[in-house]
Amino acid sequence: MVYVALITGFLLILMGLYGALTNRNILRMTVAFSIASTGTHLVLVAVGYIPGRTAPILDGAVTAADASLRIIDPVPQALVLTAIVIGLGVTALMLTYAYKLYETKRTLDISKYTDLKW
Amino acid sequence: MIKKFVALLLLAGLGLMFVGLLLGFTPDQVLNTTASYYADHSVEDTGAANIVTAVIVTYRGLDTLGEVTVLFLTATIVSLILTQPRPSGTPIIGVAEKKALSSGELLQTGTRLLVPLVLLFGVYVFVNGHLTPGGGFQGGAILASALLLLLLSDPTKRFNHRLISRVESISGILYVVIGVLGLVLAGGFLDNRILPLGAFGTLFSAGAIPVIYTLIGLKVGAEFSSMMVTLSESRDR
Amino acid sequence: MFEWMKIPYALLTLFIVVNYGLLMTALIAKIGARVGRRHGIPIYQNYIDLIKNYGLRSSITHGFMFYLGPVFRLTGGVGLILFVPIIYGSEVFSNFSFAGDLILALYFIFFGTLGMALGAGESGHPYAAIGISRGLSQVTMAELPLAMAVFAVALQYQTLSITDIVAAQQGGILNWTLFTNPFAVAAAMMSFLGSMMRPPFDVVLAPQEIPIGPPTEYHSSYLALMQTNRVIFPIAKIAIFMSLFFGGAASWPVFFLKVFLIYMVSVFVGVVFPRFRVEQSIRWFLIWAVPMGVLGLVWV
Amino acid sequence: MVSTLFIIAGGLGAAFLLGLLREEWRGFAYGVTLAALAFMSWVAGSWLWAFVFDGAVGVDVFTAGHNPPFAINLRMGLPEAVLVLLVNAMGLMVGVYLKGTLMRLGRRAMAVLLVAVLALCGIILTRDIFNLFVFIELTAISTAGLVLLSADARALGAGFKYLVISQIISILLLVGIIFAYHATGTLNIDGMAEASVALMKGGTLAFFLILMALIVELKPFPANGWALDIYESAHPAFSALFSAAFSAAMLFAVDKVLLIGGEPWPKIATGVGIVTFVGSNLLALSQTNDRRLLGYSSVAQVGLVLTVIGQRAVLGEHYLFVVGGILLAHSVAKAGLFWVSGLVVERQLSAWAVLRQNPFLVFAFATFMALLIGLPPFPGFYAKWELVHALVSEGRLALVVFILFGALLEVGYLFRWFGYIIKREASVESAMSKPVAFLPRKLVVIGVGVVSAWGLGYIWGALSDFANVLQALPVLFALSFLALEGLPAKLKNTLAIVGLVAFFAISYENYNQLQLIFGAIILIGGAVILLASYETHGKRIGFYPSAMLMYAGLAMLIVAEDSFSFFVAWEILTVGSYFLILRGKFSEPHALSYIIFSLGGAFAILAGFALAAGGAPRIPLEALAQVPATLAPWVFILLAIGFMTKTAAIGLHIWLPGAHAEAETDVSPMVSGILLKAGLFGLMVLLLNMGKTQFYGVELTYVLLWIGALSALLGNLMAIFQEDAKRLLAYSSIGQMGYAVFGLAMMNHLGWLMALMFVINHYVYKSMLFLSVGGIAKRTGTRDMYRMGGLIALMPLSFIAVLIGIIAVSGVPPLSGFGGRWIFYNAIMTADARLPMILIFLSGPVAFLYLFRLIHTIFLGQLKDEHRRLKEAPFWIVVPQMIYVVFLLGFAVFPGLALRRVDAFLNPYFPNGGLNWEGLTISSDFGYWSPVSIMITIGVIFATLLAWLVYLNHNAQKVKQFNIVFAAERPYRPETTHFAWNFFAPYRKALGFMVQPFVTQFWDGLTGSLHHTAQFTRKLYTGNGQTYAFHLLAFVVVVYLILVGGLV
Amino acid sequence: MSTVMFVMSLLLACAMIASAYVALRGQSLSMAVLAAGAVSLFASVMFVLLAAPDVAMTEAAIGSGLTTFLFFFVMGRVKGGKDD
Repeated sequence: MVYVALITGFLLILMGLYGALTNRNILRMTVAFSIASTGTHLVLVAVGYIPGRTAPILDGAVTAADASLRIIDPVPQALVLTAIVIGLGVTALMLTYAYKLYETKRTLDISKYTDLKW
Repeated sequence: MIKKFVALLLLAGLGLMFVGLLLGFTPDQVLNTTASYYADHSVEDTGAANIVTAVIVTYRGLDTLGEVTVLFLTATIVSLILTQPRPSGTPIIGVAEKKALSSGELLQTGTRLLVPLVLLFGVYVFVNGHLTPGGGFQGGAILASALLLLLLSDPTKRFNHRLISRVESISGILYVVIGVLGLVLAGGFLDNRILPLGAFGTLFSAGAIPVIYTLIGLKVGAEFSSMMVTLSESRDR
Repeated sequence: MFEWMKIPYALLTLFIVVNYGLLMTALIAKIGARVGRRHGIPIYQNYIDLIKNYGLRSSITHGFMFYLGPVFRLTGGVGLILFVPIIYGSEVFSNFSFAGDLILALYFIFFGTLGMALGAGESGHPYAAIGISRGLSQVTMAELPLAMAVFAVALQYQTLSITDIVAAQQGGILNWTLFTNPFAVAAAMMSFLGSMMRPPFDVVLAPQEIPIGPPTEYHSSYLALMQTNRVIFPIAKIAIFMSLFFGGAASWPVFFLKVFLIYMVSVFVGVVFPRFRVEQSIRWFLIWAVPMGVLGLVWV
Repeated sequence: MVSTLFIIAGGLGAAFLLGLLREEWRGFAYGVTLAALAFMSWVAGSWLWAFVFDGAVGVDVFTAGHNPPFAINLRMGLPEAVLVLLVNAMGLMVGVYLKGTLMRLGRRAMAVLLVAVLALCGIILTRDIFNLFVFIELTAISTAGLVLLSADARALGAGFKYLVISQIISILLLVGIIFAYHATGTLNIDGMAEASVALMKGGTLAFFLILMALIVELKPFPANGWALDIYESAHPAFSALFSAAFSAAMLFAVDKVLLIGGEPWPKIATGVGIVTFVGSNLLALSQTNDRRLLGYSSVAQVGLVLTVIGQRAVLGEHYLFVVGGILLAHSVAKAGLFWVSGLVVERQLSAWAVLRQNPFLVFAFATFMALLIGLPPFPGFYAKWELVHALVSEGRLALVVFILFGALLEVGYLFRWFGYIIKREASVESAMSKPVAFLPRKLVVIGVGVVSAWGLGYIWGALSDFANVLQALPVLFALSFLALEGLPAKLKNTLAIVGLVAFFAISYENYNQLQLIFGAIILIGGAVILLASYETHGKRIGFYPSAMLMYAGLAMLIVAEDSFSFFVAWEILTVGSYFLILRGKFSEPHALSYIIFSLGGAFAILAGFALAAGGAPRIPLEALAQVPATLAPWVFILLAIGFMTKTAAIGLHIWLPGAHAEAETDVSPMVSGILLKAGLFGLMVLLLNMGKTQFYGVELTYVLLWIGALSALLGNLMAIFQEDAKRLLAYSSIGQMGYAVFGLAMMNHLGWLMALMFVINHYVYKSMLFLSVGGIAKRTGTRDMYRMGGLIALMPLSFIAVLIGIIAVSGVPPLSGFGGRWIFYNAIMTADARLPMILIFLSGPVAFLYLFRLIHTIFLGQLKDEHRRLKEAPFWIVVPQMIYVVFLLGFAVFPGLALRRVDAFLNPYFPNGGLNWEGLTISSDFGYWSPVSIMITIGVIFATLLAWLVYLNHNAQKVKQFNIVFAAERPYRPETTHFAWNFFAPYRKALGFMVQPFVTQFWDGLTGSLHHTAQFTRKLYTGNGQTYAFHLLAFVVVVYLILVGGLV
Repeated sequence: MSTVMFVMSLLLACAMIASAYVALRGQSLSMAVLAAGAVSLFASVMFVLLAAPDVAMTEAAIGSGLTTFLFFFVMGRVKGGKDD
């Protein structure tokens, strides 16, 4: 299952990047990136997974004493949490940019925004 | 066509690296040092049942502070961009915008009913962050979705920006202050042991974690709301 | 080194050289005329010209440098003859050669040229400038083989002293540089042709310029000074060549003979060749004389 | 000390606080922002103070009350303190600079600025890899926000491109981090470094991804189009921050992370860095937009630092000194330049000419430029020295070559730009916007930049193992003129003369004979030339600091005892003379080629010294003799090339004619008469110590002999075809220096004596001729000789000077030039090589041609109508000429005064073949020469004949100008009668093939192809954000393939 | 570790990839955004399988919820969401 998640994650990253590289529409690029970052999250979580163990929450089933034998690695999860939030921030920013760009030239085609070059 | 081909070629290269990563990867069978330390010590260190929360709020508190800052920054920039006057000389978007859809009666009534519940649920999620899955971010997102509901039901509704930004700022400042208190009163910046750890597994336990998560929840909620509100109002300006 | 007696000796040298020069140039002109089946000038014609010109009074000058031009010119000629030991082995006729060696003589040649050119330049006459420009251009190229030849000779004898060079050539005609280093001598003689202002290298004095160039502006006593130089200067130059390449002269008769013969070389060549334009003569020197000089240098 | 965390907490707290404020309270918000930035700077500063003065040691700051690796920790050490202070101070300055914009945009913009600064601090401080990621994301997002401070609508596009890039970066980084964590079980950088042995195959790849992500943030060439777009369109104050602080922080991050990796990684950093450095500098060549150019330059500099970071192992304990020097210099300089760019309204480089309205800004620009390039006394200079020495000692020669080549490109475009500032016409529009642009607040910020630049220079000097350049007396004296700029020129001139003479007086004791000759020429000779400067009026801003800097360099050069001080002096004199040359009216392109050749030469010298040093930080110059035989020829070649750029040996000469000809009247003699001698001095030092050196069986002095001879011939040949009097003299200098090089290369006693005599003679007569011609040009308003004529009557003193000068140059007895020729002939008698002599033989008479032309076409011939009322050249220009005339006559009679000392000095080095000085006659092994006798003989003959002529012709009247007849008519217009143009036409027909501008064509072709490459390559940057994403991925993939292919 | 979970994860993976394909190649932009949201949603289920409930919640709330809405807000402003 770990491998399934990993491979899916990598595939999502590649698909997302492919979309970002080939779609000229700014919003579609943003969508593609959000898919790629979902893929990244999947990879991160999958790496921290240990087959057969449970979530790193102590309750009746998992006590503090045997936690280190029962739970999976909490660190990747913490990282992913941060990454998700940051990803949202960047996506929101890209969207705002898209809107603002559209306002200046009335197009979402990224190849039209080449006033700066060389 | 060439572009797609080149893209595929490059991604094949990247894929090669990923394959390399996969081939070199063997899932852990036991926790590594860091993780097992957390598993073994987080209860006595922090008193939080949810180890992920302990990691996020305490051990890697600085990350979380940064994360909150990211949202703060994004919200600020979004409103900075959208409230900025248009650069001179750029065409103004035409009047052809669609009229705001008026939502149905059902939705409006439903919203009125639902919003307090959603808000309450959000608060529940972040105050219990140290016990159960969820926490400030999830709770904050839920708070924001309450606002979203309001927005959907009445797109022309005006929100009190001052209130949102006050909530955001005050919780942000308090978060920093708590961090500094940790530095002064306890073992370091963002140390949660400025408050007693309390009885393990209860609401008022785990030191400052619930407080911090509450602040995060409020702040994140405010930031999400601010982002959405600015975006939704932008066209009217 | 210097004694006051040097001064009368020097004047004696000058006297001999001037008279010899006047007679020789007249003789050569006469020979040239006879070859051309003309009668030619009388042998004393140069004396008449010279005295006449010294006698003429002019009240004209074009300016400071114009005035000084002939003075420079003649200083160059007189100085050159005095810096060169004329008669080998003669204390009397070594004159002021103690002041410097071969290099002094070679560089002092330019002194008069420079002064003359400056003087003519100030006349304001455009053809004067053209003549100077051509002359200088040609001379620079003519100098090159000479310099190489001189260097070859100096290397050969390991000295820069003219007296020592002559001394090294004593004891038989085969000791002359002419035979010990023929290439250097050939190069030097080609150079000599170029510097004598005779055909084929006389474009400097081309007919267009002669009547209206420097001599026109320079007349009467100016011209007299220049005429004096014209008899001294070539002899002084030939004296150097003679010393370097043809064994020098141990007595006045040998001196007269060798100078005359060397001078005749340029006359003969002039009769045979047509006149070169300046760039042609430069190329001629580059193609013929310079390789000779190189060979001469390598030969040593 | 305050905890480091307060930097972050303070910044964040203030940023959050800003949200509480009312939108209208902008002034208050601004105050809070500045206070926060000041507080953060203070915290950083107090740490730095503690490290430097209280001997504090670095501390780890734990968070959350737990030890790393379980909780995030920060580290504060000396480098961190420096960088954090840099970042914060930069933030504060940018805050001040941006007041207008921030007040307009309100508290939100201020909050973004605060977060940006604290995020940078976080990047620097944190020791946790994921925390690093968070801060990098914060930086990226705040960048996207700050880009919008710009009024330029295009900034929006640039910001979006950056977001696209940062998305890809964060994906790479996250994947890398998680696999690295998986491999090592920790997120702590130091922990990962300890576990690096445990990095398995997957771990290596993970590390690769992390490193690539960080490196891509550093804008590696060619995956950096997005950054350039930001630089071009963002607000200059932000660009300052982006260039200075962002790069510094990211470089530090790379430095930290490289700890984790093992063997091949530093090589990758170096490889990427050097490609970036050279590539970006190359592309910058063809830029016309100022900010984009600065962008390219920033990228390039960061590449250089990255290169150095990769060479950490080589640099050892000097690592921080070198990398810090380059990085800080880059940061301050680039920030300063961006700030200045905020004052300029238009964007093309030539519009910067408006800076001339404010001399302080010109000074600021010069400071930043020097700082960036690494000229003394700035940190980059020391760093460059250490770096090259370290690299060479490890045999990384190719890297040195690339670094120096890139640096030379940088020199090219920066100095070209400076030339625009000084020389180009400021457009009317920009001039009108002056009151808006030159805000005092912004000037203060720029002033802070300038002060910190010099402060850094001082600090680095103090830190270096060498003498502090800023404590050298001559340099201080030169720099003190900067403070005196307000005084009138005449007063400053007096000070300068007194200073030069006084310095000679105090140094006199310590000079050996060789130094004495050069010292006298430089200091006393310089003072004599400065007499001519009394002619100028007003304040003459810029002249004295430059001139004195040149003299300072020269004075330091001749007393230099080790390679370092020699090189310092060399660069100082080069820079000073550049500023001096640039002052000429039309000298912009020539000054540029001068500085490029000179600094190129300087780099060759640097490499040569480094090669000779063999690992030592510097060597005494005498130690050049001990260079191992395998290296010796290379050292010889490099040093000789460096020195010959100054002597303008043929092939490296193309800068000289323009530079000397277009310089101001009193500058031409300085740069020709004095400056060129620096090259000769260098060659002397080289030859004295290294002597004959074989290179694959070729005797290098023999090669020098040929170069000298060719320079002599071709320089002279080119001189005769010039119409411009000063150009003629300039070409003549090439020829004269050729003679001197030739003399030195003969490597015998008399050859050296001749060269030294040339040093003296050339100084005297070239200074004299340049002054004379300069005075005439001043009066006639032209330097074209065919426009003059007949000036002898109007300017007799100038005429006498030229007459004496040309007699001396041509070597006609009785003046001192003859002495040179005489020694020359004696010298070549013992020299081995004969063929190059031929060229020298030819060049002597050729020299006569141009000299005659000089005097003829100016002074003789027909006076032009428009010149009839001219007066003699200005008094103060004539005075030094007359001094020279007297000196030349005296030197002609008593050459022994100077030459005997030199002769004696040379004896230890060349015991054979000296001269005998008996009585009045000087004799060698081959000939003899008696200057006094010659002078008297010629004088007597001359006087006698003159008296005779006067007797014969005493009442001669001067006739009217046109009292001549030619072609049967009386001329009436001087133009038609003055034969002067193309004077030596037949010569050109015959020998013109030798003066075809092959060399110029060669260098033109070279620069042209560089430009074409740049033009072509920069098309890579299409401006399309997607293309940039392609570049980025391609970059990563290519590096990966190189790595896998084992090429590293 | 049960086979059920494995099969479920496989199914989820297929669903995600299919959704991603739709998101990248779908005709309308709204479709693409919705599909991207679906990818996120499937991912959050996957997170539950991977014993990461915190992440699952976050991904569901933020990744598939808020992000999608943000997209729609902007698309509403920009040409009504049409492709060009």
